[in-house]
Amino acid sequence: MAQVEGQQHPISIYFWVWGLLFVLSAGSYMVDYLQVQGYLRWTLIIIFMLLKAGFITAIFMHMIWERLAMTLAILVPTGVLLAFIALMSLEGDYTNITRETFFAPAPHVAVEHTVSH
Amino acid sequence: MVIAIVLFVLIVGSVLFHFLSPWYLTPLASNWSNIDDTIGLTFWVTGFVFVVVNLFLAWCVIRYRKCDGHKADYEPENKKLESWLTGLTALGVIAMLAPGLLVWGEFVTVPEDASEVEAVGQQWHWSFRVPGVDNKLGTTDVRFINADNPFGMNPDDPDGQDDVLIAGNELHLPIGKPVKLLLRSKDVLHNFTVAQFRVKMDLVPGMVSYLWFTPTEVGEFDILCEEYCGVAHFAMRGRVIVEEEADYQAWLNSYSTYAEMSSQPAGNAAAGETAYAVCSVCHGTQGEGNVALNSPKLNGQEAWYMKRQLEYFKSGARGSHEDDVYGKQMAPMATTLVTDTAINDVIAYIETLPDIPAPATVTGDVLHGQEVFANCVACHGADGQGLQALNAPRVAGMTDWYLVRQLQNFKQGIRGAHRKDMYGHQMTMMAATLPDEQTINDLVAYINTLPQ
Amino acid sequence: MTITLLFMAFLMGVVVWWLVKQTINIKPWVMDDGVLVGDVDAGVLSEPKAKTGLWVFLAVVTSMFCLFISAYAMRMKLGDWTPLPEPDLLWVNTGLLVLSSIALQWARNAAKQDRIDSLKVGLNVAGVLTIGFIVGQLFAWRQLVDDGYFLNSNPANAFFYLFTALHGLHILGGLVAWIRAVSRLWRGSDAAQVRLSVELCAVYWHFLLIVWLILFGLMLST
Amino acid sequence: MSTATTMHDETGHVPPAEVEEVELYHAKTWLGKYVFSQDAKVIAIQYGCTAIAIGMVGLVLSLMMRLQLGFPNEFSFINPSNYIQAVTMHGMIMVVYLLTALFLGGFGNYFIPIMIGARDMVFPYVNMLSFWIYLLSVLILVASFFVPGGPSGAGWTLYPPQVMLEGTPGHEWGAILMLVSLAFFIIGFTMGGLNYVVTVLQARTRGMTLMRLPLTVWGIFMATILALLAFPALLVSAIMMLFDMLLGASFFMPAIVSMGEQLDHSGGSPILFQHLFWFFGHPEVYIVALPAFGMVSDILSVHARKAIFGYRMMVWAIVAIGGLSFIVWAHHMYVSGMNPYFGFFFATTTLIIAVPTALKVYNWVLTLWRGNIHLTIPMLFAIGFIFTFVNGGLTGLFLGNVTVDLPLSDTLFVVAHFHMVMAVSPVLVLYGAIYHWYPKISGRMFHQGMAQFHFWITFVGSYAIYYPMHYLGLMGVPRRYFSMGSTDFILPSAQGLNEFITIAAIIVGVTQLLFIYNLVWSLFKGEKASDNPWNATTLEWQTATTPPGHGNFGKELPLVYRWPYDYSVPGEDIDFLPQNQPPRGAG
Repeated sequence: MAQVEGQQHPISIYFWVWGLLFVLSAGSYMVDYLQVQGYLRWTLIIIFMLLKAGFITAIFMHMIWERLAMTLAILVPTGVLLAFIALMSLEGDYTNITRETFFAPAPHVAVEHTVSH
Repeated sequence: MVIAIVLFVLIVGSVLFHFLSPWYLTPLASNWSNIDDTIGLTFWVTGFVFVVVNLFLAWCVIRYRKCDGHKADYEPENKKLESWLTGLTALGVIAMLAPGLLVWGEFVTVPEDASEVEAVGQQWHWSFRVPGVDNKLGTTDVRFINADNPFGMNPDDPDGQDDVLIAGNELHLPIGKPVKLLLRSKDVLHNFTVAQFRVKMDLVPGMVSYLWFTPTEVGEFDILCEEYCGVAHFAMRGRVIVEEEADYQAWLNSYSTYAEMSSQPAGNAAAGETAYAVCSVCHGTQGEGNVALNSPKLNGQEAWYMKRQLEYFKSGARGSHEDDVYGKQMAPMATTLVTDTAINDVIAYIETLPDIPAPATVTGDVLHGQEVFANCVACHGADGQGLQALNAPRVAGMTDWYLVRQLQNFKQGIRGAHRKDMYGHQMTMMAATLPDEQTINDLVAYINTLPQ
Repeated sequence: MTITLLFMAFLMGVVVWWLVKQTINIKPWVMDDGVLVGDVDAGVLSEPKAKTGLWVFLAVVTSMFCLFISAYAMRMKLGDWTPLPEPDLLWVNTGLLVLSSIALQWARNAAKQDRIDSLKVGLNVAGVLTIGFIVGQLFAWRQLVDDGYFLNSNPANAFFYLFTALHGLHILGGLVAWIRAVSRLWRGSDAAQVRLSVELCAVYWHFLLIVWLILFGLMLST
Repeated sequence: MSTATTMHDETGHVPPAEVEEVELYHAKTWLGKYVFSQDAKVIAIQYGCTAIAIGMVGLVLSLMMRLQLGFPNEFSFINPSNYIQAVTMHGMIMVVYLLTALFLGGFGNYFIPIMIGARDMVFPYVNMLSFWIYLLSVLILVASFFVPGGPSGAGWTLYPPQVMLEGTPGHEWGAILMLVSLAFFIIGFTMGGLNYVVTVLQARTRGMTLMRLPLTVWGIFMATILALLAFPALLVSAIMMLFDMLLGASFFMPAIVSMGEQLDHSGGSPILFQHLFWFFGHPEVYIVALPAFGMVSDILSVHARKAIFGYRMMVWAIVAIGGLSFIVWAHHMYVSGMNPYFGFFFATTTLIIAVPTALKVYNWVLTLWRGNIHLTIPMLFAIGFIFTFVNGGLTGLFLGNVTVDLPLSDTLFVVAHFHMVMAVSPVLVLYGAIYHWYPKISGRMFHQGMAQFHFWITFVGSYAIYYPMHYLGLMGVPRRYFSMGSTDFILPSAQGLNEFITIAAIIVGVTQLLFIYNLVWSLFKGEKASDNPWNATTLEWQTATTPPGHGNFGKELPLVYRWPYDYSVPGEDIDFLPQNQPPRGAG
């Protein structure tokens, strides 16, 4: 890796990415604004979120110019943690299933918290 | 050199210990013989590795110990040897893992014909629920739990009405039938373990876990809690009794269903007053107790506790030990209350009596007593008023000489040793922690200082 | 389950491949004839030490936030989850944080090109915007509490307060580094002397921006 | 070779050998030299002394537990409350405050810079802060002994809900102090850990490639990475637990009835805590084990006068074990009520870890094979470690295999297993390492006779404690029990075995005092040590002075020409070639 001074990337790439980030942010705001619900909402917002995160890490935090070992060192633990998140999600489902099967249904939907906003 | 000999002795000793010592798995009493097989297999594989690696180690120490003129080999690695060792180790691991996973597969898949039974854990007791004729357990919830509904049954659930509620530490099971045990906790984590059944599982508050087995031996088995659950963890005991189908049905029929329990009439104090005439001879007209007659104070004591003790006296669970002189006096008196209604009535009458504080007669080091009492607080409460939820009677303001005697009785196994006295058994373990008579006096002296 | 397993296997594969590539050809005990091996550079990383330190720290923080998210993923499945309405103020705050990140990036470029005035402006603007973000977050809390969304009334609320508080604490920690850089500039350091500090601040700010975007996105979508 | 050359052209930094000594911060005052020191070696000794001091508290607590188990209800100062408090504090102190701190804070600080040929850690000031925060965390922990209600009695795993409920000793203050202390420990450790990682990555001397690092450094390095990534899980669970306890949140607290009353919490999951805890807790095992693996490799190699067998495989195994340790955590939870299908996954990953671990054991034994074994004290401890670790590792195969774990989980078998593998094994290495490096650190030799005695009692005694304990567990004796009372299935003779174990434990425990006495005695009365009494190759033995001064290497940093295991090289007159010795004909 030719270091330090030689590492000047064209400044335009930053502006391009900033532009993209704003577009993506606008996208996720639209999801919220248009009240998209259910899995679609989830999927869209998470995709926007990950894309933004990816761009920032890759460009602004110079990840794509790092050496492979460094990239791996960062991606591998993150990967393990993502798997942890997936497992926890499964665990949450399992716990909830036992609750729904064996416990009496809740008396009423929580009314106390529909305070006007 | 010495180290090699010691290693050799330890290897041989370990192997001999394994085969000769009397301490090993308890005799199996369920269908899980394949768990024992996986353990046996693991012992063979690991035992082999243990002996071979350590013998080689000992031999190396002898063979290659320092001697003049000898120089070590220079061999940074040996790819072929390392690959072989890796391969063989992987084989050994697979040999242990594969059967393990297969058996686990059986464990997570409950057979279709398994009957469901619920075990409920709470600090530091067990209780059980068996589905009634509809073979379905009703739903429950923590928000329904109170003194009248300790199981937290959902009153609106038709499935739960015929559930048989067993408020005691003893579960009976028919032999040869697969059981799916549903595990529910009211407060903290617990664990249902019967060593002879091999399987165990935690009870987790806020969800229901399960395990299954088929009992294959008739007999009585201890249930231990094996997940730490608070200060009396070690005293949380129960019992599984495996018996023939007919005995099991008879046992089951002796318990009431949820519907029957909720429709039970309350005791009649007026009727109880007549019956109490007999009791008043010793316990006094106001239930204030009489030290000369060795009769404790009754007024102010909790109804559920007195009821349980009367039943114990009647059934011989209490007052049948030959050294329990005073208990033996009470036992025949209790039998005069023939029916449950009679007991309820008498208790209802005692509840109407005014709570007269008993005079203090025991003296001791109050400060030391306070320290010791820290271990009692968890059940009897910080002010010693007792807690039905923990099956702990009131101790503050009760007859102090009586407390001393009962603590001694518990400690010596005169009380609480009977197999049917399941709550007393717990108290024997706690009383055993009081080292001597002086400590008991100090403790009771402290209890005397508690607000009445 | 299967997907997780495959994913893990893949990760392990990558790790093993990398290890093999790194180590299998090196025989550290072999010394080349004629080459004075002591002259061979040890292959130490050439980045400034503080930068490597920051990256390692970011890995630690990433691990922490990922674990919080895993707790979030499990807890939200448990049936009593009532999403709380994120106040619109949060969008404004997000904007502030984005802008402060941009300002720092600008300052970083200025420092690289030795433009001291732009550097000062960029750094100051970034700080002001960041403080604005923190204040905005506090107002968002106020607003929620006033509307009756207390921490203990629902796990979604509890997570909201937890996430915002932790993220805010990390920002505050960053501001300490920012203050150091600014005060050095005030005391007359030139651009080259603060270049590293500004660069590290910028990386840290971008990182916290990502963390915030992920947390915010997560809270919006659930 | 490939990394060395490929990386060569990428670097544009000052070669470390030319770093001048003046660059270092030299303390002028006594306080700056010995108390608020920024010298990694002084910090290491501070870490070591604090850890050993708190470790002695842990030891006393364990003897108290053993007294009760061996002679139930004989001692009036032990009751169910303080028994379980002893269990809790013993576990937490030993695992976190003693072993983690001593291996990483103590040995890490001393040996990372000096073994890689650096003058000091890269961030000395942060390093100093790390120690003081650690000390603060220890003090907070100790304070919990003196608050109303005493220290937490929730078991070292601090499982909710019991940790915060009446019925658990120390639920008022003890538990909170414990969590706060842990949070400080983690913050302090993170500061130290950043230092270790960056130092290994960036401060290695010329010629010290990654593949020329002594295994000690590899072990500590990998353990530090594990700790940096795993401790956040403990921090996360501690923070969430404090939210539940103090602010009324319900992350871990479901709706429950405690002491007959419904609590305000609802909907949380105690299992979530367990996952988070063990996501930290399992890597923690390797945080303790990996440095021990590394050090024992070096000790074996030096005292057998033979290159460590399969160095590349050893490095590979350290990294593989480190990686795998993050995906096996739930093997602590087979019977916790979690989704039972997780059992398949975690049993598989757990047993896979056995392969690299077994490989390490083979390589240690094969290092002795055809060696020239000097049966010095450190070597005795290393051999003792192999034996103990083989035993402890093999019993791990029982508990890792989900089916076999069913009857054994939560019994004394577990206690015996993890003490063999996580207490006795690493501690034997610790002793071996302390005896091995004592001459360098103190400049004097330790007393041989006392050390011999200490070894034999510790090694044989520990085995006598824990080997029979497995069989109590097989029979079904549960752990964390104050007393067994009466059961139908536990043989009465088991109590005799318990008494035997207690007596052995007392003997072993008291003998540890002799070790401390030996350390102090030898510091003043011990025979003066030469610079390199074991004829070892690694850089820490090549310093100009013994003990090494601030800056480690005098005027010029050593250049490294070879790997650290050039023992008994064919054709050489002496049986070791230090790492900084140039090849013949080149110097």
